[in-house]
Amino acid sequence: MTNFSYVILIPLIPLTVFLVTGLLGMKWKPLVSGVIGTVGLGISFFLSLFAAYQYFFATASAGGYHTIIPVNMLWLSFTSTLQIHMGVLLDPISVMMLVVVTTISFMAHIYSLGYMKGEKGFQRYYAFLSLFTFSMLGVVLSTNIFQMYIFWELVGASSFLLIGFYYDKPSAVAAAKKAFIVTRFADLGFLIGILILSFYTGTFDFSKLMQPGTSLFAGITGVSFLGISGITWAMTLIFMGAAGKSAMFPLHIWLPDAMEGPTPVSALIHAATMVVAGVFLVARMFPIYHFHAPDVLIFIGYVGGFTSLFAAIIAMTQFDIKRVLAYSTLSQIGYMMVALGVSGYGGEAGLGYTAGMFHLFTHAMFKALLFLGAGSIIHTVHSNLMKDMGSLRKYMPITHITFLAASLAISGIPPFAGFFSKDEILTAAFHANKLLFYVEYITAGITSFYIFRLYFNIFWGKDTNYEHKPHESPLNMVIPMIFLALGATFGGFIPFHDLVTSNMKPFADKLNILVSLPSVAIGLVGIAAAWILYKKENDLSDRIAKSLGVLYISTFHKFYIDELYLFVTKKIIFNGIARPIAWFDSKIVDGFMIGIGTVTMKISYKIKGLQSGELQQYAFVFIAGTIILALFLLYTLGFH
Amino acid sequence: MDFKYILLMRHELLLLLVALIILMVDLFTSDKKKFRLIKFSLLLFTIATLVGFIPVKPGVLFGGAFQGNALTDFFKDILNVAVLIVFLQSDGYLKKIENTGKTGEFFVLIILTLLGMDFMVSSGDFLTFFIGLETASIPVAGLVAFDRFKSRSAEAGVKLILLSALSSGVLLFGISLIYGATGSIYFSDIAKHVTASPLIILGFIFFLSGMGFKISLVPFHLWTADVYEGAPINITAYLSVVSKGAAVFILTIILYKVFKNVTDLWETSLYVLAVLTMTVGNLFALRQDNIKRFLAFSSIAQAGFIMVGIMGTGSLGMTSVVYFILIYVFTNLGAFGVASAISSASGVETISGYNGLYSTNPRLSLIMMLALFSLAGIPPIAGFFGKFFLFTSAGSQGYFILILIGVLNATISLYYYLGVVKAMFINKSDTPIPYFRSSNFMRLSLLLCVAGLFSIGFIGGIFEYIMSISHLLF
Amino acid sequence: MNFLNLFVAVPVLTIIGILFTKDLKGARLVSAVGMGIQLALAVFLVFFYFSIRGAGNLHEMILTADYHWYPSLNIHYFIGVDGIAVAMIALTAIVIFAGVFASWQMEFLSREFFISLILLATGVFGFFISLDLFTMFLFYELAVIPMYLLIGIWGSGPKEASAMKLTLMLMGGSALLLVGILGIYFNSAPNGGAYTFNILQIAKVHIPIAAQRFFFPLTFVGFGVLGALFPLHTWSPSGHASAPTAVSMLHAGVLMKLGAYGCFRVAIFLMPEAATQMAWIFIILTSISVVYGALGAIMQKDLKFINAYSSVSHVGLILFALLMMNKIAMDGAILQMISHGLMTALFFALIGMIYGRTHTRDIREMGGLMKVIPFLAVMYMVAGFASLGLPGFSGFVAEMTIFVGAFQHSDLFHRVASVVVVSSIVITAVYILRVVGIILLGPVKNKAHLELKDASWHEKLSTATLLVAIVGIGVLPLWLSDTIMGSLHPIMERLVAYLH
Amino acid sequence: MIQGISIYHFLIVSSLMFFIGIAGFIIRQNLITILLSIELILNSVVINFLVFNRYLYPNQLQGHFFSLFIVGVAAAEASVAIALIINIYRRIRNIEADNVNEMKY
Repeated sequence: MTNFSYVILIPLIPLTVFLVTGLLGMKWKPLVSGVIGTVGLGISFFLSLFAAYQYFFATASAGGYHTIIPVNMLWLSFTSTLQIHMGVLLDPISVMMLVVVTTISFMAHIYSLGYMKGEKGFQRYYAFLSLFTFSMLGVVLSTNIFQMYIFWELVGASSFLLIGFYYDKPSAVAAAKKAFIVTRFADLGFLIGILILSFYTGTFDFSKLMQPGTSLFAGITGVSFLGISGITWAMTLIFMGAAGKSAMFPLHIWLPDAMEGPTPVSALIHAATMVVAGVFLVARMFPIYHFHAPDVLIFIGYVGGFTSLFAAIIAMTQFDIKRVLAYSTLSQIGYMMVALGVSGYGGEAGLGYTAGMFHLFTHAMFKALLFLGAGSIIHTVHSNLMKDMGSLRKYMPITHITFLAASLAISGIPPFAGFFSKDEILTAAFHANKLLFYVEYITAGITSFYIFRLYFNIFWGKDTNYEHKPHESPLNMVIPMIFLALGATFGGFIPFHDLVTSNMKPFADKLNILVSLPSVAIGLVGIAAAWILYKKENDLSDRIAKSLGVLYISTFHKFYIDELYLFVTKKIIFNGIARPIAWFDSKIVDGFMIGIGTVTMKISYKIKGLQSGELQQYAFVFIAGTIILALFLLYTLGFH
Repeated sequence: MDFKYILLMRHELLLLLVALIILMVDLFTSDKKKFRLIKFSLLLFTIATLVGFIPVKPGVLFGGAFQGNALTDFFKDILNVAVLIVFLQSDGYLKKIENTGKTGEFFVLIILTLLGMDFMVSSGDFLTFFIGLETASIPVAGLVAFDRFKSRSAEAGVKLILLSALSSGVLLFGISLIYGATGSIYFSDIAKHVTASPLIILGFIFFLSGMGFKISLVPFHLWTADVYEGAPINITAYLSVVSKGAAVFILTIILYKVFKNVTDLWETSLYVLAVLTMTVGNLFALRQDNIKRFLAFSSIAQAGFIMVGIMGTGSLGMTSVVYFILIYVFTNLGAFGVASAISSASGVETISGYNGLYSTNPRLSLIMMLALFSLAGIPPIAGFFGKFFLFTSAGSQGYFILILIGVLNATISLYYYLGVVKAMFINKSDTPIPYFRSSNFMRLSLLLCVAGLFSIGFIGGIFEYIMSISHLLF
Repeated sequence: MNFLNLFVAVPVLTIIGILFTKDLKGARLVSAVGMGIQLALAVFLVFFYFSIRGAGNLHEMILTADYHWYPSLNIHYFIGVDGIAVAMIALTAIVIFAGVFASWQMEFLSREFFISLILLATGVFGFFISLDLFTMFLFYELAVIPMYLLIGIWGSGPKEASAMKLTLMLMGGSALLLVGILGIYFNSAPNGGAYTFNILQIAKVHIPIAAQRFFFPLTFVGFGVLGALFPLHTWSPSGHASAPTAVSMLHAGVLMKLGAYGCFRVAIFLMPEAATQMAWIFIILTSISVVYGALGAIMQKDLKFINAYSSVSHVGLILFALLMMNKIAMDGAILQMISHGLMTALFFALIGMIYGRTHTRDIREMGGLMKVIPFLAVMYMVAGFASLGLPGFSGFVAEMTIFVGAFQHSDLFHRVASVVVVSSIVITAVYILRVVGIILLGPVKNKAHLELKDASWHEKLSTATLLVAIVGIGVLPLWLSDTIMGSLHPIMERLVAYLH
Repeated sequence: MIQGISIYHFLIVSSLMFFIGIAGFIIRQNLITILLSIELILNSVVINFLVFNRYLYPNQLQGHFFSLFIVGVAAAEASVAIALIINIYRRIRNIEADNVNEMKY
């Protein structure tokens, strides 16, 4: 058995970088921090690749892969079984995620050297990036659900920091806050789910929970609340956490706003890594879902399906290129959820699982690429809005080509990576759930439409009068894009069904022509529609939008979900609960306490007449007191 | 007849002697040299106090009319020390021109009342008790009216003597009923015959209201505030500590010894009185501005706490009461000492007048604060221990509701004690009392008080000693 | 001479030392040295504790010393510590050390200030080392009363009123407590023999259940007032708002824990049956505390008010956890005491420092401070994250332990209460981020703030000390948790024995 | 023991005196009259003591002696009280009880 202990270094290097640059960075030239961060992550990146190679190829055995836990330290112990460890767990999905995270992060690091050059807080930026990478790697490598929760929270916090990087911009601050609080709310569910699950099973450890045929779940399936079994509750709540991080409807509202962060951050966090953490979580717990809470799995599929369609529709109407990409991300993650939702366990039945992971991988490549491309454009144009762009293909050839590759990949056009993964998902859905299949099928068409709407609007169309003549981005920005373009183009040829499967045993997978041909077709239709509407400047799109009326407007306003949230938080929670409580506390509760004092004082003034200064009144009180006391005593002692 | 007489009554005889000597010397001292009399009297009294500490075997005199034992001796010592402190504090007052001529009277009257109290403390029958009580209270009226030319002082004197006479009458009426029911005025004989008959109940209530007058229990307390306010501040101090202490002590003895067969009777009545006293005392104290009136009501409330302590019968009750009085001496005299120093230096006797005192007279303010905290029962100052044991004593008989009322009252009392602290430390004043240096005697007395406040609680031996000597009585 | 006595002796000597100083410089130097020694002692005590436990000493309490004080009433000065007390002592030492440095520039009546402050600390230290109810009560009151002066003299805003309210409410609580203690005392020998105040001895007997039912609520509420138990928490917002920095630190950081510790050590430990029977009342109250405090914090405008309500919520969580009556939750409760002590002290220190610069605590008047005072702003943010229970900080460890413990009850009532309490983590995030967003981030609102200077060395030292402790516990909680668990063992054994 | 007059007669008289004294104290305005009322009270006590002694415990003298002392103390009290009343008279030129209320509340 190969010793994988060195894997622990992969997260620890970014942590070290974070601590060093965070504490000392201010004293250095900005670039030093950037270089340290990039080099550090480079090492992590290569270590990950090496680990992946070792895991998948060097130690592969005929019976599939095994879960390896090279490091596991006790961190906190509640009882002899209920313990939190900090460790490293290697299995196909974690190794795959390791590669994804370090790759994208490494690319983002290199890219940012150019993109963020000269920004105030350059060091801080790199420190945060390292922190984020560390946390994300922690999530990926967790050996138990609590460790995962810990890093899950850290991911949320570092995401908060990165979204709010431009902290003097109120909108960025608001977005960061929103992201944190919404995901925190979702994590509440996650936490409660963990607590319920761990109470009944008595453990946090994945390896124990995943053991086939384990009796740990006897207790939790036995109990029920409101007619729903304990395990269903727990797993639904855990999915709530996943839905929060992965921005599933209705917890998706934070993601579009999160685009306020620097673009490389969007690429890293909000396209490739953090947002898929939810998918990863579901995949991680997949056996539990499958064997103990199949209902929840179906629910997950529907949530994913709805989100993917819903987000894709919104994406068609947005004008901010990053927002379009953000909704596109939502939609694609929905795909992954659908894949997991429709998946079975083991062999062919587990196709959905493999497909979901596969799509996670390819999506990371092409979506990160899209974001980096967008960043490259924004860097040049200094605007996020489509109307400020046009005909950029002339000025930015490399960006153009890589962006096109990514667009084709997301549209599912062979032989680009997206085609393979999306095709597998559709196949899996086709076999398991026809409704979801059709939803996803339509979404695929919408996807290619909105992405090419974006593409044509940016790179074709009219030649806007630019203030500064646009130019291709510097080398350190272009190289990551090229690298990712290669991934987006050829990533689809990786044989995922041999590597990442639900039961860690490879199975044979073949292209289902019946599914793939229509899917390519609808992708092409979408592209064609976009070509017609946006290739040349015309008002066709506006006319269509007008004709749709309310439908268009509500889509443009993202179906007013944000407003609904705002109403609930501002009007109901803040003004309806918090403010009355503040009032209640200071006026009623505190008022009561003060009232005791006031009343005492009042009594004191009321009875002051007793001390009238009159000699004879004193005598009267004296005698009256005596007599009353005597009568009282005679009465109480029984002489009446 | 032997030497025993002299030794058992050494406190009383010495006081009588000192009083006579001072009276004589006073007669033959010209008005101009009267100020020397202060030091002379102090010296004599100190000697008398010190001699009082000599331990003597317990005994009984005059067929049981006079009882001397370790507890009474100890208590007389407490009274002596308290009076000594009062004397030390009176230095400034007596040195005022209008008072120097009366120096001798001041000492003689106080020492004679103390003599009465000593007899009262040692009494073994109601006659001795009554004579001691009257000896202790009639001259006090003179002392209260000491500032002859102040109408308030005169008013206080009249109020005191008339009401005191009334209360004596009532008290005597009670005693006469008890005599009628039991046929004896000796404590030990009465104890044997006491039953809860209506006559005894009536007699006891009349007796109790008479004593309640001396201790200022509500509703027999109304004279307190007026008399305290009108009297010269040192006399107020004397009244609030020594008179009250002695009365409490003998009341406790009588309750425990004479009425021990009818505990129901007196515990029920004291329960009511304690609750009333604490509550009403506190409620009145809340809005006082005159420091003497303020301390008057505070001392009423304190008397209520003592009543709570008395509820725990037996040696624990006795001990907690005596211990509390011991602490109360230092506490209250500390507070009165500061008030007296300020009064004689600047004439200010209001709490609002104390505003900003800390900025000019930090030490006095600190002592005042310590004394007030002690009254409020805040550790580690002695008052905390005193109050704690009073409550413990009541707890030993299971009076937890009473304790609850007591501690809640203590919390209310904290409000007004802190009010004075606030005036001195927090409030700002444009015209604070200017800095002054009080006389050496005053400083000595305050030093004694502070030392007592800090040490009594920590020296567990004091409490243990009282416990051991009161144990002998039961 | 027992080593623990030094924990009372050193502060007392420091106070005496300050008496001999002339001005601020001398006073603060003496205080810093004294509290530095105290901190060193505390650190030594921690190591000593581990070594003695490592050596196999399994006594419930170590370093015990018993001095007769009032033999006839069986009152002793009886001291000793277990792991929990050691942890609390270390917490106190850290907070008071930081507090001294946070008041480095206390110009007005500086000697008196430091004396009062250290007197307060004396009470706290004494409370944690004592194992005799009388001694405990004495130190408890000693710790409370200097608050009046500290707030009344050196406070701000409506200081007299808030100081009075705080003192009266706390002393009112201790009044109830006194009755409770006496009740325990007079029921400490149901089978005859001498009454005792000794906690360990009382723990061996079984107080009659009727007495427990009467005295448990008194004791619990008595201590609970200091633990800001709803609805007796109202001293907290105004009191904290008016108090000077170091006092808020010490009060929220340590003094409120006295209440919780007392609930644990006296009320629940000595009267377990009544505690179980009546737990439901207090579980409801503390659950309200937790959520209500957090919700109350959302719309506040004064930084200190926010933190005060936050303290209500967090300390409510401690009491809640104690009432769960199981080992995990109690472990969490004690972790939370320590954690919240450090966090809130850090918070109040920072608020004080910010206030010292901006002269306002109204969040509407501040903005973008991150730009002008980055060190303090970053610290504030870190404290905020710690407060909202981010992993890596002590708060997370404590809260999670509590939640895991709370979920060990599977009946509906406990479940609902637990879920309600858990939901506070979201509300906490809301109010913390709201403040952070308003005052630290965004553009600079007040042009005058552009001139502000960042932290000076003593401020850095003060905050860094606290932060190191917070992160230390947050990253490596096992040693602390295991220490507490070990010390909880005998307590739980007793509780379990009486519960069944 | 007086023939035909029972102890109750005496006790009724003394009680009446006692309460008349108290009523006088409370009702009469003149300070001297108030002092007289006190004397009534004390005398009622004296009667009590004497009667109890004579009727109930004829073979001892405690009551008699007690009453002697009461008479003595009453005299002392009266002298001091009168002195103080005179002092009041000098201050405010009358001895109405209603005028002696400068200090109150």
